[in-house]
Amino acid sequence: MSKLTYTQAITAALREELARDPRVFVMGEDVASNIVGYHPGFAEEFGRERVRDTPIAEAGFVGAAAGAAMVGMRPVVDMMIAPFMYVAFDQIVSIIAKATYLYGGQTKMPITIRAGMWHGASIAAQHSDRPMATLATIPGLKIVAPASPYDVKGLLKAAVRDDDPVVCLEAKRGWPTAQEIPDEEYVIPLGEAEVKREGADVTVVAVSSAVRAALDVADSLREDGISVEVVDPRTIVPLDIATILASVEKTGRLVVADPCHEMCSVASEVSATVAEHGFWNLRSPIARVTTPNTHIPFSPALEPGLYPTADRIAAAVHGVLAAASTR
Amino acid sequence: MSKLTYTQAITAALREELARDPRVFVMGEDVASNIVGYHPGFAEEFGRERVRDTPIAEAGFVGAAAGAAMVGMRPVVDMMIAPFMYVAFDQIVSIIAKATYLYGGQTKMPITIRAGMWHGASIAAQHSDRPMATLATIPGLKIVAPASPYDVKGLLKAAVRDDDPVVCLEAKRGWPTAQEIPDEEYVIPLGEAEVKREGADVTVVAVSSAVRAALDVADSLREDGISVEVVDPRTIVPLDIATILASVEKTGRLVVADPCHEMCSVASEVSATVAEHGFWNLRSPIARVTTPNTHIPFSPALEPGLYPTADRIAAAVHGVLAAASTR
Amino acid sequence: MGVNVNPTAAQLVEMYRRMVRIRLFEETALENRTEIPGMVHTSVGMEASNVGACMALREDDYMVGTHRSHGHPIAKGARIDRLFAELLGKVTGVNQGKGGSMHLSDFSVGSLGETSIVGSGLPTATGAALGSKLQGVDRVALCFFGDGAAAQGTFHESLNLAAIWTLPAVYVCENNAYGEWTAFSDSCSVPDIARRAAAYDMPGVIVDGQDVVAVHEAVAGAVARARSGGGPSLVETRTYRYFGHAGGAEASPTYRDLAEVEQWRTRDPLPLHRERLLADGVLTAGQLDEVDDDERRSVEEAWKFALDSPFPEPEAAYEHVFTNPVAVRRHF
Amino acid sequence: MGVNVNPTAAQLVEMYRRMVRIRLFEETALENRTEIPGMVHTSVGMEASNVGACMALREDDYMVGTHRSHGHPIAKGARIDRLFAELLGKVTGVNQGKGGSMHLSDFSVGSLGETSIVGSGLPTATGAALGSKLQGVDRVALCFFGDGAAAQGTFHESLNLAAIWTLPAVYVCENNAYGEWTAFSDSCSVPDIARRAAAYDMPGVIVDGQDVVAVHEAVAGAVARARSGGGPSLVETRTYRYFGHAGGAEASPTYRDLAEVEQWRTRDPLPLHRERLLADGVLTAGQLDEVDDDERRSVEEAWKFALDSPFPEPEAAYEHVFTNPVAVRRHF
Ligand SMILES: Cc1ncc(C[n+]2csc(CCOP(=O)(O)OP(=O)(O)O)c2C)c(N)n1
Ligand SMILES: Cc1ncc(C[n+]2csc(CCOP(=O)(O)OP(=O)(O)O)c2C)c(N)n1
Ligand SMILES: [Mg+2]
Ligand SMILES: [Mg+2]
Repeated sequence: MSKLTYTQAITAALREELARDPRVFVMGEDVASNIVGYHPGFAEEFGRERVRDTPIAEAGFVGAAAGAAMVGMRPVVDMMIAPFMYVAFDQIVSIIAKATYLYGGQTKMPITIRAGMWHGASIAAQHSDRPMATLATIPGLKIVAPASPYDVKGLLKAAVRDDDPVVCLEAKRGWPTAQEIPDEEYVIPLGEAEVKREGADVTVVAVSSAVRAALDVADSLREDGISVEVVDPRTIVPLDIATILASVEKTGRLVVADPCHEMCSVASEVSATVAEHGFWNLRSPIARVTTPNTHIPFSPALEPGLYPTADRIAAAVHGVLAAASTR
Repeated sequence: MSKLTYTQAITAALREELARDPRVFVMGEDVASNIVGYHPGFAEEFGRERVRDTPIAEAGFVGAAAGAAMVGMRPVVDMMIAPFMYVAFDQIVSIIAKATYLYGGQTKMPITIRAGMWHGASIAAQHSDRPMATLATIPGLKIVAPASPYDVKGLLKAAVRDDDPVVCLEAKRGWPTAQEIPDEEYVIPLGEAEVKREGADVTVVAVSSAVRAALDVADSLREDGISVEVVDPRTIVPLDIATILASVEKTGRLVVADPCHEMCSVASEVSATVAEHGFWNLRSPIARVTTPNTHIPFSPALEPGLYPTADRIAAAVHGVLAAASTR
Repeated sequence: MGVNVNPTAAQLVEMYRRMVRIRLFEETALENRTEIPGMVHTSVGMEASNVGACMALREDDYMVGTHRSHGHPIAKGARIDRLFAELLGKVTGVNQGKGGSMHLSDFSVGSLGETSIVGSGLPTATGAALGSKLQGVDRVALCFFGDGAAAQGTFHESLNLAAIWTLPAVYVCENNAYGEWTAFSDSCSVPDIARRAAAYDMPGVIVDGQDVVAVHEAVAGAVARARSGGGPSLVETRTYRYFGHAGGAEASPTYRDLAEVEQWRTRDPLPLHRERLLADGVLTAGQLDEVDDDERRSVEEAWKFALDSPFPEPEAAYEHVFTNPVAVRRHF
Repeated sequence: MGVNVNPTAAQLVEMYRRMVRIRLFEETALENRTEIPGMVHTSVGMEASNVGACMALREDDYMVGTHRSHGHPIAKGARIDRLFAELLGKVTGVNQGKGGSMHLSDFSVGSLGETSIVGSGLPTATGAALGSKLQGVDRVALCFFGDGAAAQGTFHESLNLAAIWTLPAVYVCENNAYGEWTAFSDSCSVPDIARRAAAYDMPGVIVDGQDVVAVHEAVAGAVARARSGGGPSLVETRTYRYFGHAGGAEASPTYRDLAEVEQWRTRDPLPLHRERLLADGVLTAGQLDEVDDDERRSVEEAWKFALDSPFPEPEAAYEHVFTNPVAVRRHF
C-alpha cells in the first residue's frame, strides 16, 4: 500500500496505462511541461510524441483524438478544466459519442477525456462547472465521476481500456487527503456502484465531491443513532440502478447529494429512477441536495455554501426521517 | 382568427417583433434567402442588415449575438437545426448564459436563440437532437419548448421581449396541422404551464412534440372512461412546478412524456420534483415515457418507435392506473 | 508540388469508370428520390474532384468527407450495393441503416465516414493523420470539405495543428461556389481558400475541379509530400453542383442563375475526360461504351440489391451505441 | 494605416499615468497575493500594449479582453477602487464580487468584460462592432487576445465575419511569447499572427509592444479605419510578461530562461516612455515624479477601499442569474 493523493492516483493510473499499451497517448495543453501536475517526468519517460502538448484549440485536438481512435490509437485527452470541453462540444457530441452508431459499428471510439472539476476554488462562473448531467444527456458517452484517490486510479484505468468514449470527470478538490492504495494493479469495472458505508435508516446516494461530505455525515450521525447508508455510483453512465434500488429497499428513505445544478441533475435522474422503480419501498419523499440553479460566484463569501455540504446533507437526512414519521 | 401552421406562426411572431422594435434583428444561415421558410419576404421588408445571412460559423455568429446584445441590440439567432448549437456551445454557456452574472448585472443579454428539433425526419444521429435537458442543465438560459402553433407564436414573442437569453426549441414536426390563431397580438408569459386537457384520474405532463400525442391519448382514453389531465409546461426554464404539483394533487398519478433521452431528461426533473414536493399525493409510481438512451438511427424501420408515441403514453397511463390498484 | 505523378493508362481508365459510377449512382438516387428517406445531397458535377482526389490515395489511406456524401466513398472504392442499401435504411447498408444518405462510409477501404455537421470532419482527418504518424506508418489522411465549411473554426484549428505537427494530411476544399444558397463570395473574405494556406505555412493550390487529371495531379503531389514527411497541404478544387443543394432540379432558384448551371455543364467532367481518353488513344469509343454499360449494369444490380434487402429488426436501434454495450431501458 | 494620429502632449502624459497605474495596481496585487482568492494573471511588462491600444479608443468605444484582465480595463479608464474590490470578492467590486481577477470589467467606460475562456471574447467584440454598425453609430470595438488564443477557431470565424461585414472592429493580439508554458512557436504554424490578416483581406501589422506610442499609432490607425467604415484590422503587439503565467515570480521556470526575462526588462515600457517624455520636454523629472506619487497615493487608497469594503450578503449568490429573475430554490 502507498498513500496517494487524488492527483497522484491519476498520475499512477496514466503512467501504468502508457507503459502497458503503446497505442495509449496523452494529449492536452501543457501536459508535457506538467503544468497541473498530473504528468511528472512523463515527457522524458514516454517522449513528447506520446505526451503531446497542444495549442489552445480544444475542438481541433479533441476532434483529432476521434480521428486517431478511428485508426487504432487510444487517446487520453486532458481538458485541464471541465468547462473547456464546451469549446469542443460538437466534436464530443456529434463525432465522439455518435460515430460508432452512425457508422453501424464499423469503428470503435476508445477515447478517454479527462476533465477536472475545480469548484470551490474561487475561479468563478466560467471555470467552476460540474458538467456531469450535461454530458449524461448525450447517449454514447460513458461517464465516470470518481470521488476518491482509490476510485480515480481504478476507474481511469478502466476508462483507458474501454473501447468506448469515457469522460472521466475528476473531483479535483473533493477528497483533500491522501489515501492508502494497493501497490498491485487494479481496475474498477465501469458501472459498479459502491456501498461506501452500510446503514439501515436512510440511503444517501452521493456523487463525486459530495461523497466525502456524505461519509462525514454518516460518521457523525452514527453517534446520534442514525444509520446512514452511503452509495457512491462512481460511474454515472452506465448508472448502477440495481445497487441503488437495493439500498432503498432496505432503508426506505433516499437523499441524493450531487454537486450538479439541480435542474436535470444526476440527482434528479436517481430520484426519478427510484420514484419509478422503487416507489413502493419509499417511506418518505426523496430529497435532493444539489447546487442551486445559479452560476458559481467568485466571492468566497458566496461560493462555499452552494454545494452539497455535510451540513446540507445532514439536514436532508433529518428531513426525510422527520417526513416519514408524519405519514 | 386565422389558421396557421407551426412554421407560419413562427413567421408571424418574427415579423411582428421585427416591425415593433428596431433593435430586433434576425441572423443565421440563409435566413434572407428564406431557405427553411421562416422568413418569406423578410429581406425585402426589413432589409438585409436586419435579416442577416451568416457564413457557416456558429461559434462566431452566436457569439456575435452576445456582443450585439451587450451594446443594446436584441438579436434573434436562427440555428436552423438544434444540434448545430453544439458548435457554438461554449459561446452559449460561457458567454450568453453567464455574462449577466459574471459582470454583476452590468449587462442584460436579450438574445433569442431559435432551434428547430427535427426528430422523426430520417436525418439520423447528428441531426435529430432534442437538447432541451442538455440546455436545462445550464443556469442562466431560459428555455421554451412550444408544442403548438398558438404557443410558438406567443412564446417566441415573449422570448424576443425578454431581457434574458431565451432558447426557443421548436418542435418542427410536433404539430402537423394548422391551428386557429387570434389575429390580435398576444404574448404568452414565460414560465406558465397550460392545462391542455382537464382530467381526474392521471396527470400526463407532456413536453414539446409529446404534447400532441398526449392530447390524442387523453381524447381516446376518455372513451374508455379514463380521465387524463394533460399539462404542458411550455417553458422548461423556469418550470411551472406549481401547476404540475396542483394537478398531481388532484389526480394522484403521474406520467411524464418527453422526447429527450431518458437520462437526466426533463421528464426526470419533473418526476424528481414531484417525488420531492408532491410525494404524499402520489398513489402510484411515476412513469417516464422518453426516448431511450440510444442515438437516433436513420432507418425509418428503426426511428419512429423511439419517441413518446401515443401508444407508449397510453400504455404508461394504464400502467400507473394498474399499479395504483395493487397497493 | 512538382512530384511526377503521371497517372498510368489503367488509372486513367479507372478514373473514368469511377466518375461514371458516381454519376449513375446519383442519377439512380434522384430518379428514385421518393423512395429515399431524409435528405439527399448529390455530387453530380463534382465527380472529377471526388475521383481525382481519392485516386491519388492508396486504398489503405484514409478519407473523411461531408454531408454531400455519395461521391467520396465511391471514389475511394466502396461497394455501391451497400451504399444504396444504406440510402434506403436497409440492414445490408454499409452502416446497417444507421447513417443514411448524409453519412456514407466504408471503413474497409479507408472511408472513415462522411459527417453532416459542416466542418466537423476536419479534426477527424487531422487525427487520423496523427494516428498514422504515431504508429510510424506512411498512411495519409485526406479531408474533403466545402467552401462553406471553410468559415468554420475547425478549418483553422485543424490546419494549424497539422502544420505544427507536420502531419501527413491533405485538405481538399471542394469549392462548388455555394454553401446552401449562399454564394462563396458572401461567406469568405478572400477570393479563394487556397491562399489561406499561407496562414499555416503550407502549400496551397487551386485546381480546375472539372478536370480529373488536373485534380489528381495536384492531390497526388500533396499526398506524396505528406507521405514522405513533408507535412500537410491545401488543395482547392473549383467545381460546381448541377442540382439543388439537397435534392433534384431547381425550377427557378433565387440564389443562382440557371444559365450559370448551363455554363458549367459545358465543362462536364465526364465528357471532358472521355474525350481525353479517346484523343490520347487510351481507349476506343467502343471500349468506353463498354465501361459505361458495365457500370450501368452494376449500378442497376446494386440498386436492386438495395431494394430487395430487408430492413433491420427494431432491436437494432439499440445496437452500436457502444462497442461494449451497457444496459439501456428498451421500449420494444 | 497612414492616418495622422500623433498623440497630444496631454495624451502622452495620460499614457504614462495609466501605465504607472497598471504597474502599481499589479504590484499591490502581487504583494497581497495571499489575500486574493483564486487565480491572478498580471499584466506587468505589457502595460504599453494595454494602454497604447485603449488610448486609441474613445471612452464610448468598446473593449473586450481576456483572463489577463487587470491591465485592459485600467487602460480603458476604469476606476481602480472597484477593480481592487472585485479582486477581493467585495460587494463594492465592479462585478459585485461575482467575477474576480479573471473577469474585470467596467461597462460604464466601454469595458465589456474580460473573459477567461481563451478565445471566447473574439466573437463578443465582433458582435459589439456589429451592434454599432446596425445602430448607425461610429463606435469601434477593440478585442484583446493572446498569442495562444490565436489558435482557437473563434479567431478565424471572427476575423472572417468582421471582414465580410466590414465591421468597425480592431483585433489586437498581445503576443507575449507564451500561452501558459507553451512557446508561441510551438502553438502557431507561422512566425507571426499579423500575417494571418491576409487570409481575411484585412491590414495586419506588427508593432513594438513595449513602446506605448508605437502601439498607439498602429491601433489609432486601425481605429480610424474602422470608424470611417473601412472595416477591421489586426494589430500584433510584441510584448512580454515578467511574472509567471498566473502569479508572481518564477524561481526556475522550465519553459523559459530567466535571462530572457531580464533581457525584456531592459526595454521596460515605463522608463522607455518616461525617457521620451523627458527628452521631448513634455514633462520635467519633477512633474513625472508627481505623476508617480499621485498614482501611488490613489492606488493605496483604492486598495484600502477594497480592504475596508464589506463582502456581499449570501443571498447575492442568487442575484443576476437573470435580469428578469425567476424563482430558484434556495439553500439559505
Ligand atoms: C454546423 C452546421 N451548420 C449548418 C448546417 C446546414 N448545412 C448543411 S450543408 C450546408 C452548406 C455547406 O456548404 P459547403 O461546405 O460549401 O458544402 P456543399 O453543400 O456546397 O457541398 C449547410 C449550411 C450543417 N449541416 N452543419
Ligand atoms: C478554452 C480554454 N482553454 C484553456 C484555458 C487555460 N488557459 C488559461 S490562460 C491560457 C494561456 C493563454 O495564452 P495567451 O492567449 O497567449 O494569453 P496570455 O496568458 O499569454 O496572456 C490557457 C491555456 C482556458 N482558460 N480556456
Ligand atoms: Mg459549397
Ligand atoms: Mg501569450
